[in-house]
Amino acid sequence: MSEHKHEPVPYRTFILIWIALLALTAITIAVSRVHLGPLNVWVALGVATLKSSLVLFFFMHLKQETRLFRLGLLVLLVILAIFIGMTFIDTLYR
Amino acid sequence: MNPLTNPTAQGVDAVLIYIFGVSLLLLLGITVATIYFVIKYRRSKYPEPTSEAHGSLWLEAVWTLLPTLIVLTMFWYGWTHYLGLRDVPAGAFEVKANGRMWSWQFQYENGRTSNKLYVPTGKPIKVKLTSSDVIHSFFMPGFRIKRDAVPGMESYVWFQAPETGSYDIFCAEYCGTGHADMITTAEVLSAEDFERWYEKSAAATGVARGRELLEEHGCLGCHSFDGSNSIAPTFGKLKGLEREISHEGLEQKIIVDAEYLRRAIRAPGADLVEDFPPIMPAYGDEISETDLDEIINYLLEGESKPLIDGNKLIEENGCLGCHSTDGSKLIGPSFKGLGGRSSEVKRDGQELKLKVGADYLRRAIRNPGHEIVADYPAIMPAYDHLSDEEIEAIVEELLKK
Amino acid sequence: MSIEHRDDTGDRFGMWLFLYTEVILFSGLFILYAVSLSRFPGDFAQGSHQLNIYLGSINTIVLLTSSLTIALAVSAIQMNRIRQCLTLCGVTVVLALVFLVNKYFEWSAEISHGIYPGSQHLAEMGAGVSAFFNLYYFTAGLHGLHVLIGGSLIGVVAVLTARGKITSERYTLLENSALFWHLVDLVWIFLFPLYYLIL
Amino acid sequence: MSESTTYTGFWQESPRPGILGWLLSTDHKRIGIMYLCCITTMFIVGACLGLALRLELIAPGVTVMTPQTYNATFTVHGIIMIFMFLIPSIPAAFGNLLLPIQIGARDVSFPKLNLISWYCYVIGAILAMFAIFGGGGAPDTGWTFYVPFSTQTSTNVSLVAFAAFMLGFSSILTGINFVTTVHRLRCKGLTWGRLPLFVWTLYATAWVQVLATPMIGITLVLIILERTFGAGLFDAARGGDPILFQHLFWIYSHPAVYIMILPGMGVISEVIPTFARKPLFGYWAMALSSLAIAFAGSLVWGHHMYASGMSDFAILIFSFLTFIVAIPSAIKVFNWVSTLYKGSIELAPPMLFALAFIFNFAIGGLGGLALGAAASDIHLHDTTFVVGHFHYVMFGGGGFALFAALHYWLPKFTGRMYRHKPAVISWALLFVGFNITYMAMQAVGIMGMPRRYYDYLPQFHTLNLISTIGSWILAVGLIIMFVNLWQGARKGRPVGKNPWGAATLEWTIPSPPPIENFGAEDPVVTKGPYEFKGVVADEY
Ligand code: HEA
Ligand code: HEA
Ligand code: HEC
Ligand code: CUA
Ligand SMILES: [Cu+2]
Repeated sequence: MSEHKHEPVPYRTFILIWIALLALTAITIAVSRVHLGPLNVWVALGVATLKSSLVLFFFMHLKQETRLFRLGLLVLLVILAIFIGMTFIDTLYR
Repeated sequence: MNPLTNPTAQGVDAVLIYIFGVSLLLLLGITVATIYFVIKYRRSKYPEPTSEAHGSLWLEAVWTLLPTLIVLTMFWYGWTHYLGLRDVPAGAFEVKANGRMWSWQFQYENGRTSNKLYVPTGKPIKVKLTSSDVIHSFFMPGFRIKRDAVPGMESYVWFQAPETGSYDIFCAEYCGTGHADMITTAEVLSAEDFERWYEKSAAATGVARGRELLEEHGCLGCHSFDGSNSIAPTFGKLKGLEREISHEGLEQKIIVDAEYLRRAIRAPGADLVEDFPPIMPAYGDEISETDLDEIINYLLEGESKPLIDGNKLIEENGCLGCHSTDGSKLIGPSFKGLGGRSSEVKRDGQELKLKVGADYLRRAIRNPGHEIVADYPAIMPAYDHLSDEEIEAIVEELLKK
Repeated sequence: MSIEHRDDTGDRFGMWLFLYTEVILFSGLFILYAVSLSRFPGDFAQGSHQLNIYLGSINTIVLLTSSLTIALAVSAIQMNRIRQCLTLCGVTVVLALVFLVNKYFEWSAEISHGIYPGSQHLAEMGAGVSAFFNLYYFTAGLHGLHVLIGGSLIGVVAVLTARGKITSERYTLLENSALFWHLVDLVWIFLFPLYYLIL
Repeated sequence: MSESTTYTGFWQESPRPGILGWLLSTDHKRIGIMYLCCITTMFIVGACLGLALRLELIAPGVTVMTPQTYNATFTVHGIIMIFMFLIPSIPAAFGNLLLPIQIGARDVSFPKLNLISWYCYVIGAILAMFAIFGGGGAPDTGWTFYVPFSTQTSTNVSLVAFAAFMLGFSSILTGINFVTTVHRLRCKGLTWGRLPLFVWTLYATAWVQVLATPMIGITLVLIILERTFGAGLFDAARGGDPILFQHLFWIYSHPAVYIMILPGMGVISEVIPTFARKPLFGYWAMALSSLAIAFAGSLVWGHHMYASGMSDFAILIFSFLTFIVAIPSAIKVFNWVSTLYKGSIELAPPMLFALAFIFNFAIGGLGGLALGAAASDIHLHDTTFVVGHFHYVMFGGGGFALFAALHYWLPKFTGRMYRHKPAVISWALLFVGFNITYMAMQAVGIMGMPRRYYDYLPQFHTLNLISTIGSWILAVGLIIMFVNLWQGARKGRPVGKNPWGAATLEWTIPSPPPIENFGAEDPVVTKGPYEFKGVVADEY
């Protein structure tokens, strides 16, 4: 049971991440004004994924945690993909 | 069960037999091995184990691969035969089946509707399924087909009956109180019989139009004529009845009349009969104005002759195959002069003489084995699938003969 | 009891597991959303037009900022800057309230237009639009509930910090509440484009 | 042994005296015992309802209850048996009792959360009882809550859905606790390769609890919202889709069946080596197949929907994956049987139940194959064959595993041994009664009798009658078993540390275990869980 203590993250890093998040928000709003058809949704989701990884890895300290935490997240994402994907196997081909 | 010479049942049965067969072998193998080991290596004989094996890669590989192969064959076999259930042969005869609480209504291409599914032999039949309230499921065990009828969606099943006969249709998706009573039959007729039935106009069936409409629209799934109020108020003696209803939450008393009945059918939510749940669907376009008048008229006035045609039932149920109406002795006693006749019967091994009356006839149809008429074999089937009303109608006719 | 066991990593791991369950909880609604979107793309765009993009964007900024402040609060406690930590927690709670007030105005405006689950107006706008707004209300409602819970949690943690129960030696509770708050933010990061920006 | 007759371990040692010492206890053993009591109560209630169902089906037509009562009865029977009995049974009761001890820990990672989880369970159970017996109409939707029926019926569906939500929450908290505990609190020397199989299966189960249960949570919440607001989430006319509800429901409820069976498989994997005195055959295959079942189990939910109107392509995929899940189960069965080979086998009561488990589970699981194949499922779906299938796996599997666990570990936790002869008699009655009841049920299902029918056509009568008679034999067996266990726990002969000669950690500490399990010194593990060399059984 090894104790794993985090170094405090400097304020500066967090503020930079915050600025990046705001910038991405601006981008996603701007892109949504351009008509790209179904691509709009994918762009929006892509940006959202980018934003959420910033939050996960920095704000939520995932970067500092052990491998176990990242493995857990991976399991979650795989399961999530299965749940959504396999539902579409039905609805798309009905 | 019915003889299985129809294509859908043959396909499904092949899969069932394959899977059950392989399963039985596997089960047998496992059970025999277990029992053998348990007896052979019992502790009284072997106080210590004679092996310390932790495993064997080779064996593990075998019993990973073996089941994999077995299940893959099962999967493939099951899937290909499933496709057979989905591919409707060309030129199929189409019927619509609408499920609702708690009856099926079948609609044919010429507009004819019925509660039983009438189809010709030898022709593929495509049944298109819809539902007007909750999910039901159209299940014909004799043909191994089943499919849900989902509100807002259309699906289908197909089957083909090589022989005439009557086949059960169940509702297999739970749909409320009357789920188990959502049973009907598919009547497979010869091509000529079917043609005759198909062309016959609805009026010629001998049943009042109003009554027929009530059946077709499934009203009798919830309402009865016999005074029982289990799910919905009974239709017995509606005319002039005083009703406590709640109208927009307010309770009031009204007298049942045509105006009220019209509202109760078109907009059942507006006036709710006390103590009943608000589950009755609103009937809009599917009942035309004229039909509605027929229904209301029937509900208020009823009809003078028996609701059900006893003679027709006697014919339909094959009674005349064994009984004559002209006094001649066939397999069973003749119907002629039945009412008031006295008859020698054997009950519980004891012989007695009794007078034929309604009570006796009811027993004789429901439970023929109970009393056997002297000199006749105990072969009459029990007609316990007939409803009370039907039995009554038959008895009434028999007593007249 | 006798020997106290302490396992901060374990506590954090437990919290992450809990967050996974939250993600799955929301994913149920996202599945419904995704299927409906693929079925009625046009109607969804039409529904999305009727949402107020300004209020939505403001709320996005509010939540992102609150995520920053609570992250900073964790750094502050690690560096034993209790006062700063308390201020940052306070700001986070205030931002949570701002979010909710904002949402309140947004919803009242929509409801006054006759748009709410089961309304007559919705039914007239057609199946796809109905589906859009039903999902919008239920998803945003569930998210709002989480904002409420997260905000309260941070309030409680701030009180504990002020009382000296949470220190630079022992701050897992603050860290875990912060994790919960970030999850609330994460959900919104997806919710916002999916409901406000589909055009 | 004279001290051990008065020694009572965690039953007496407690920071708080009396009933509060239980209700506020964070000791995993006390919580486990509290779970066990609740679960047994729920089982008895549910079982009596099951008996009533069989009584109604003794003959066609209405026999002992009205159609509406029948519908409510099977709904309540299913809800109780699944959410209140089988899902928490082995994980929450025996998992709590044993998991920390088997990994050499003092308690679970979050003892307080553990107690909260128990309270969630109790609140959920009380709410459910209230919804069922508190007037207003017991729910009549079936345990599957299919829309649109469940949003239309006027019975207490919302309340029971909320109750199930609470029960799900309880299950989630237990899952979080167990995953963390297994990762963080294993004692020195207890590597992953030395974990008892029971721990492995609990670990796999806990992941399923964490990742699948929230889905039923949101599904139930949607039913409640739909019933309150009437928004039309699943109404086709308003953009909804009733089949989508079935997806959400089964996304949880199929993995849930593995929550029910995996820990049971773990129990069997403990019992069989002990009574064969031989290491479990294929340890890693057994451990990994548990994880494989847990993972693959989340891929196959669509096999409940072949007849629902789902796309044919989805049926192809789901049917294929369903067969894939059967493989790890098959591996387990083969490994259990080969553990017996060249062992030294003692047919003690736990072993008898374990062997019965293998037989019943094999029948149930092989029946599952007939359901997994698309063509045959079309015929068998929603017939009593399905009912037979899941009683075979849930009762014949999960239930019998629980009975094995009771006979195996109760002496550990009560410090007393039940009588063996009545135990064997009850086992025989249960085994025979069980197979009569459900074999007949499966047969009548193959003939085509739909499930959830209070009434049936005459051709189904004989088999239903046989099934009902079987259920009475079953009832007698159950009563004998419970009475025997109860008497054993109260006044049976005291047992020592290790009556069965087993090799896992719980058998190295006194019976019943003391409050912090291992005293001042944490244990150090130096060998695998099934190395019986040098382990001596205490006399009992
Ligand atoms: C403990 C619970 C449990 C378990 C473990 C299982 C296990 C399995 N189940 Fe079952 N199932 C239920 C509980 C369970 N089920 C419930 C509750 C329902 C109904 C819900 C409802 O509608 O109310 C249901 C319904 C159900 C259906 C839907 C039926 C329908 O409604 O149409 C299907 C279809 O595929 C299915 C399949 C399977 C399969 C393939 C397995 C497999 O995991 C089985 C694997 C096991 C074996 C294969 C046997 C052991 C191995 C051998 C003997 C070795 C030899 C084997 C091979 C060579 C393969 N189950
Ligand atoms: C763990 C799960 C579990 C268990 C153990 C059981 C146990 C039993 N079930 Fe259960 N059953 C389900 C889970 C379970 N069931 C589920 C999920 C459904 C589906 C519901 C739905 O469709 O929605 C179902 C449905 C179901 C049906 C189908 C209803 C229908 O579709 O029409 C039937 C019918 O016979 C039935 C019967 C029984 C019987 C006879 C038992 C017997 O094994 C019970 C044996 C017990 C006894 C006979 C009583 C013994 C008495 C005591 C222990 C009292 C002792 C008391 C003292 C000493 C004080 N069950
Ligand atoms: C799903 C069940 C169901 C079906 C199908 C159904 N009804 Fe009803 N019906 C009810 C219930 C429940 C009530 C009592 C509550 C109410 O007034 O709405 C009722 C009430 C009525 C009443 C008022 C009776 C009285 O005693 O005041 C009439 C008339 C009626 N139904 C006619 C019909 C007709 C005609 C049909 C078919 C075209 C039909 N119903 C189909 C359930 C049903
Ligand atoms: Cu209709 Cu069941
Ligand atoms: Cu399943």
